Amino acid sequence: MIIFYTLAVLLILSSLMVVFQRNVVHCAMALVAALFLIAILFVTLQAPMVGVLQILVYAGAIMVLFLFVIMLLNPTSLEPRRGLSWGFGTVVALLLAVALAALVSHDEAPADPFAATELFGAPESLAKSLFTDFVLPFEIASVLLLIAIVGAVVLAKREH
Amino acid sequence: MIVDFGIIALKAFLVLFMVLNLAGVLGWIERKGSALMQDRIGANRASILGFAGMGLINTLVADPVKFLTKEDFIPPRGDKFLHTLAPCMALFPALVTFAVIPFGDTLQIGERVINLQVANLNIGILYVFAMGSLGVYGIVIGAWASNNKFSLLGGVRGSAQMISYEVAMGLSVIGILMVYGTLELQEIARGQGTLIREFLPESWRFLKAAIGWLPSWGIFLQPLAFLLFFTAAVAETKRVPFDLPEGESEIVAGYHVEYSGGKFLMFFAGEFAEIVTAAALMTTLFFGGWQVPYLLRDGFHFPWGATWLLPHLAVTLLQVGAFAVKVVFFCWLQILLRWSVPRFRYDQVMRLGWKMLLPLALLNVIVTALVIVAVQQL
Amino acid sequence: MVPLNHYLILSAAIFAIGVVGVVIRRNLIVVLMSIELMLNAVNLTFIAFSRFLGSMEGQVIVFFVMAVAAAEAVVGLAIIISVFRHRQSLDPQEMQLLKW
Amino acid sequence: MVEPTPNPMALDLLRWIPLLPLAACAINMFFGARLGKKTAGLLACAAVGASFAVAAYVFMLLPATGVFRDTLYTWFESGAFRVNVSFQVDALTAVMLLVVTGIGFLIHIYSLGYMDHDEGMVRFFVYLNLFIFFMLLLVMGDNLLLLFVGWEGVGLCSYLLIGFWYQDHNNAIAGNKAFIVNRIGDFGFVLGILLLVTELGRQGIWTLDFAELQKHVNMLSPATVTAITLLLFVGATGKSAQIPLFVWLPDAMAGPTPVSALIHAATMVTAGIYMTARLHFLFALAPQTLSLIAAIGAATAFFAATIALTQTDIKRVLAYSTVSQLGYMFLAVGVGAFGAAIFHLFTHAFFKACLFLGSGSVIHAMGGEQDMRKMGGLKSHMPATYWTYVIATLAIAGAPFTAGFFSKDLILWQAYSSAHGSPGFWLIAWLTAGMTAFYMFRQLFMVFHGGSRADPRGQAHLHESPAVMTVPLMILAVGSIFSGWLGAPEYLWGSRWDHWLEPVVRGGHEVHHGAVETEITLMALTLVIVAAGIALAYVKYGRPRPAVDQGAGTGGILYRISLNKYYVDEIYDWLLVRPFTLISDWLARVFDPGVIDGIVNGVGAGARDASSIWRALQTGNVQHYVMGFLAGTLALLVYYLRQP
Repeated sequence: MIIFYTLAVLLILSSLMVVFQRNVVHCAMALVAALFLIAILFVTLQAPMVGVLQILVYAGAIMVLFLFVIMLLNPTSLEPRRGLSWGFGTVVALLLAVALAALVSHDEAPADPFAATELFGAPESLAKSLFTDFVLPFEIASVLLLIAIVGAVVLAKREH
Repeated sequence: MIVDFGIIALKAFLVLFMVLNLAGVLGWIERKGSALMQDRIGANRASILGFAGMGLINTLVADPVKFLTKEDFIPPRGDKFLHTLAPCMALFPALVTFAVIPFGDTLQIGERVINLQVANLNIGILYVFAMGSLGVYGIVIGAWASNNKFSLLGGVRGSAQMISYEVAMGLSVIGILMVYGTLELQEIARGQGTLIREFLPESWRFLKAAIGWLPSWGIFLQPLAFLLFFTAAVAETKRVPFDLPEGESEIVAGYHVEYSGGKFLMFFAGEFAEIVTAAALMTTLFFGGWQVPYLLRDGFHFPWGATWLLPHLAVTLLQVGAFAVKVVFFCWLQILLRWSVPRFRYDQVMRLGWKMLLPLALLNVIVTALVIVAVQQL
Repeated sequence: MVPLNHYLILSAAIFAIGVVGVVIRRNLIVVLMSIELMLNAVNLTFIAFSRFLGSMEGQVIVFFVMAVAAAEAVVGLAIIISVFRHRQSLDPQEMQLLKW
Repeated sequence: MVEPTPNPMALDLLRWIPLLPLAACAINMFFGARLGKKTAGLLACAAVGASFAVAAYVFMLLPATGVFRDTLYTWFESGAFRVNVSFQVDALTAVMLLVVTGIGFLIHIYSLGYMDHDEGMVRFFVYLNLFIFFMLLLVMGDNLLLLFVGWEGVGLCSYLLIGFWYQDHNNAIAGNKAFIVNRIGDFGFVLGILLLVTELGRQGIWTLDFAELQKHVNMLSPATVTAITLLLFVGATGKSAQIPLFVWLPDAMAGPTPVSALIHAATMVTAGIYMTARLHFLFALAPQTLSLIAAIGAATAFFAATIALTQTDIKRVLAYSTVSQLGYMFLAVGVGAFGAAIFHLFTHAFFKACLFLGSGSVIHAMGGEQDMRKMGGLKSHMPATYWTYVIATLAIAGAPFTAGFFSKDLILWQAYSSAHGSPGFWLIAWLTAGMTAFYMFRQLFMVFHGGSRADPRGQAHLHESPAVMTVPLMILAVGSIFSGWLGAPEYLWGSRWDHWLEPVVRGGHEVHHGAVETEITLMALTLVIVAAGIALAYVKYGRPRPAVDQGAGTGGILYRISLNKYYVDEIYDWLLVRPFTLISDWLARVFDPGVIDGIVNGVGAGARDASSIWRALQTGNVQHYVMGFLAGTLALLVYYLRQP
């Protein structure tokens, strides 16, 4: 209960920082924080596996990649002041938030969680469904990652 | 309820205490050991009433005091907040990792069974890696926040290197997970309590006779994995021969050029804490954790049939002691390494990580899978 | 216990914030990060649903989303690097050659 | 009027006859360079020899009134219309097979020697094998479409081989000329085929198989048949170098001499004859066409002969004589004597091939010199070539008991006696025979007799060709004597020939034989004029004298006209080529840029201008697009929210 709401507040704060910090590295760190919080939320939702994966993949790999790129390019000049678009963008986004919230939250949504067993969210069950029902998507995902790697190498390689 | 929390808190405190002190002692070992190897005297100046204690005073008293009393310098154009945050982020992961490392089997007091492990997560090893992956931030942020080209270079190097070796590290452990069939470190440690013959099918008589008597430790079941893991772990600690991020001779002191005083101490401690973590992981995954060969719950059962029963408490103490000894041994090994080998070149580091460790780790996984299938078939 | 709706509203809010970032920021890297934020908001909904409806599928989907997000981030960053090499800038507003 | 042809017997052997050369061609094409000239050449020869052996074997097996068929697979099938890739061999095809593979084999061997010094030897043999394959396809195909494929294929190979020495621009030009002229003919041919198919289809018969056609041909109205046959004959004039499309053949002599022998004397140019004979049942129904064919044949024969009188290029003389002999054959076809036509084709293949190869041998010895005025006195230097040449010359001139004698007399007799024949035709043919004798012996004397007129270095170079070249010559020489004896007239031991071809060209014209004494008289007359021609040639060229060519009515207007081939090329140039080029030039410079491009660009410009307003929407700024995206999403959300 309390955990959730504190997490929620922190989460929203950090996300706002991601968007409104002007310093790229600060944005990145805020995002790391947000991801970490989300991971904790996952754990509270009986998805420890996914939570840890979240940290491992996002915080551990993707965000480090971001930081790496930031440092590699090291954009000296701070980004220019936002154009006209930002007021409009914010308004539209707020509308979107309201609309989404209104849409997703209806009354017959279950208030109480499903009575979860011990195995629910455990690595075994996740692995089971991954390698039985979702084996094809799994393989496709692996191929996708391979393609991404190759593409990244080709793109970022300095042409001599 | 209260008691449980108390116990957990006690365990946590114990572990932290041990680790930090060990880190401190390691600092001493490092300095005096290097002096020994290089035929120097080493730290011996500081003394209390003429008592230098072979430099113990120097490293355990004088150095901390010096660090803590020095000026905490923050570069003017730097980023104050991140500059302060970085050292914590460097130290934090190394410490929290210990939460899941079992330093002993269950201890039974009365009818209360205490699992000698701070937190028993069913995804233990993944947790370890997750935390380890956070270790990068300390470097990267620190490097960036100090607004210094050398530290920036160090940060870039560090991030690239650590990401690269995390991959190899993770893959090298997969074999272990397949063999013991679990992610929980405690379970892995227990799995190493039996003998290899338990893992071999009936029909492989000769093999059973030859090596069946060995304890079923990871090192025997996954030798290649150990080599890979060891290399990757040393690389993760960013120490010689993988100290590219610091590389004194190339980029002054790398990512912590601009650090002094307490923050530098934290980096320093973090590095040693990482050593301890690595050692503990090697112990747990490949050297039976707290297991003592042939020592079961109720005493020794030797393969040739002899038995020597012991009381529960003695067994537990033996096991915890064994764990400690192993950890210290691996710490010493890493420090020894530091003074024995020169630094790699950067491209060599990358080639080693991506073109040797990674393929070998994959190969190890495949071979392990095949063997396991074969064994199950028989 | 927290009702499902709260999780959904939370993720909606985060999603919207991410959208704002995508729309208004003039730094490609931040834009990419905002996209990651949106993805995570969606992940949150998935996990919440899987918890409340008691089916593992939600977590599986999140797994795949992560894979896709990783791929997307890698390629995106690679593109950013190569773009930055040619024109020392990360401002999407300056990259408008792709038009009539 | 036509009994159904006997049911064909299946014989899988047939497919190997064409496939062997094709295989050799493929191998040489891909690995020839590695195999080396010698190996490649031997391989090619071996392939053709093998298919000759198979053909001979099939010939042995073939009963008097039998047809072998070998169906490989169905080429395509649409509705009732179905075309197989299948080969058939009947008497007619058998003859052609023997000619193509047999003489082809000899010429291959000859080429081994002739092309020895040429670095393009492998390429040469690739083309040659390919040609053999297509030619066999042409004669063995059991339906008109397969025949047409072969027809086009040989055209292609002829083009490739005429331009074989493409480094010389003139050769390339000659190749183009041959190809284009043939295209004109083939156009008519295609139209003929299409007309045939559609007309029969109108009757509900969708087929191109010769057997089927023969069954149903009488469904067609005479007018249609006439049209079809005329169109087909256009094709024949192209391929077989008849008026008006004969102009390409003399230029085709630009190719290597073996090619001239094989393609432009023995086999390809006779495709037209073969086609008419194959479709005799069709032509037989169109008397007007037949008479036209006869007229054109006779005209060509005479006309070409007159040109040949004065040519000085050794190969051109032979080329024109080929045209003239083909004219003979068409004359025979025209008077409905298909058998005679094929017979002459058969014999002509021998002696004309022999002549060409002989001339090739001469050119070889003269080091590439083709002008007869620079030759002479080769008799002593190259006896083998000389004697074979003499025999072949006698044969083509129609000396008694040589092949040419029998076949030519048969044609003359038919021209006179058959229902379609007339004394007029006979007279023309008779004169032509005389001229043939004259120009052939003129050539013989100019080349081999008298003193040598070559420059000293050339004389030093003179030598008899190697055995690999002379042996085929001898074989062909033997052939050019005895091949004719198959078709001796009734008053001698009688003709195997007609009986042999009877079942095939039955339904062609029943040749009603006139009185034997008439026949003999005509034969005697022919001999007389032939002798006269020879004598004249001897008088003019036989006796050794320094510069020969200035003789022969120098400066006579007729002489010059003949020498310049009646200026046909120039006339065509003025009438057809120039206007054509002018028009296309105008199209290229004015019409295409102005109109065509105008339209295309106009469309583009119109689209561009029309889009000028909306283009503004595409700012190229990703974030604007995201904005629009967002608005759309929002609209959708609102829409769903409004749903109850």
